[in-house]
Amino acid sequence: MTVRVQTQDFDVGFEINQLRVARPDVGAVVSFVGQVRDLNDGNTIATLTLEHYPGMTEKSLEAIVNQAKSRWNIMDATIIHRVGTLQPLDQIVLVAVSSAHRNEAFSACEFMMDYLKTEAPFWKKEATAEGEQWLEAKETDETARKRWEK
Amino acid sequence: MTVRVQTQDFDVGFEINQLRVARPDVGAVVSFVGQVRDLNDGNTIATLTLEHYPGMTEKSLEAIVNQAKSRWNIMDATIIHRVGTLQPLDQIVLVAVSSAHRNEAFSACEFMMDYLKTEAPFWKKEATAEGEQWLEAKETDETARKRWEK
Amino acid sequence: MKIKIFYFARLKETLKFSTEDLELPDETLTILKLKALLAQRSDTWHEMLMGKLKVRGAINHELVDDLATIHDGDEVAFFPPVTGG
Amino acid sequence: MKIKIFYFARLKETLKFSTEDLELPDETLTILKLKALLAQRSDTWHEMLMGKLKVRGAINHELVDDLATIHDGDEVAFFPPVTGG
Repeated sequence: MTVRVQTQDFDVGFEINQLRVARPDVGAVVSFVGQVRDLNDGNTIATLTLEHYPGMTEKSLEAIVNQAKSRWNIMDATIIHRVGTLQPLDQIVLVAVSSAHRNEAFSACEFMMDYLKTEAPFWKKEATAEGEQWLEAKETDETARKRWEK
Repeated sequence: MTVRVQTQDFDVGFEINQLRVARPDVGAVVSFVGQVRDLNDGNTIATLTLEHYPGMTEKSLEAIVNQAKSRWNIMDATIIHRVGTLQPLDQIVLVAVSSAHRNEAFSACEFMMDYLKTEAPFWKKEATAEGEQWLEAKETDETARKRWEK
Repeated sequence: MKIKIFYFARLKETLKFSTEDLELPDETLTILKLKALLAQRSDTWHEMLMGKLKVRGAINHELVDDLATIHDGDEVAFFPPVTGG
Repeated sequence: MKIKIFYFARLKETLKFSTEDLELPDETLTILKLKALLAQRSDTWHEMLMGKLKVRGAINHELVDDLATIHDGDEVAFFPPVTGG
């Protein structure tokens, strides 16, 4: 398992390869890359600043990977989340999962993103021409997470 | 849209970046990478040879991307599929999708893989210590595709 | 009418044909009728096209079912269920 | 008992506190009781911890609900619903 919280950027190709190189039992790697958009709910974004809770963040990301591992037959997973001040077009997050077959990797990757969005202690503040504001948690993210409780 | 059928390998990181670089409206890129496993249904694989139907293959992959675009609000998609003789640990296929929000990219990527598996004219022949054999289509792939018809 | 036929994968290998040009009488021709016609060539052809194996057909690069009609100049293909990805 | 409290995001910014060490009488302390205690500091504290804003609590790096009990030496944190990813 790889879990990292960092200010610097990451190399998606490298991280995906790490999950399959020298692992001939891996048949599938599914990944999610999140990028800072220039427009959010109609606001033009200048910068996006991510704060987190050091210590708890890593622990909660590891717990998310472990939950995914207990639910699906996956082989390994990587979560990298950036913090600090980012700009549009910057990468924010990578979640990648390896498994023998595709359906498990798809489910586990989506599950991890839904839990990351609702349980990992990150907070976003956006700066626009009108000033700065903390982003509100979205009801749709909570709904997305809840579907896994079925 | 990028659709390629080729014998040479591809660079996953480069292809994923192509879907988001200079596209600040993209918030999410979901991708699937398929790799040749060393073991399939209990057989130790020496090589896997992929045959396809030139002309129809490209057309069917483009049709799959267009179907995904008509069903979800996605921005762009890439499908690269290798043909020829591959070995365990070689990459076979990449399907990547960009969108503003993650749920659409996840659904579209999984949809495209399920359709690719059941509609794109590729055939796999595996060589093991016991000789060569064509792989049979899997019922589970057909089932996976059918769930999108709901 | 003239048509071109392609065979792929197990069919190509067993029939030892990858492609052929065929000239046929101008009558209504479906995928099923063409299969039956080709199946008369030998037991092997019969087994590959009308036997227990599932065979899929395409006309001009589109997957079609057995009742699809073939027209002059069409490109027809026969192959097993696909196994890519 | 002694506890450490962390505040994050909007709470940290508005309360102008990121962390503090607190010594409290040895009685049963829940997250809700601690919130009520801190809310007495000023209207701003009351608004941030007991107002309309949703506040989530954690004890020793685990998300907990209002009825969770805090023990001597615990690390408590208060923050708004998370918005990462």
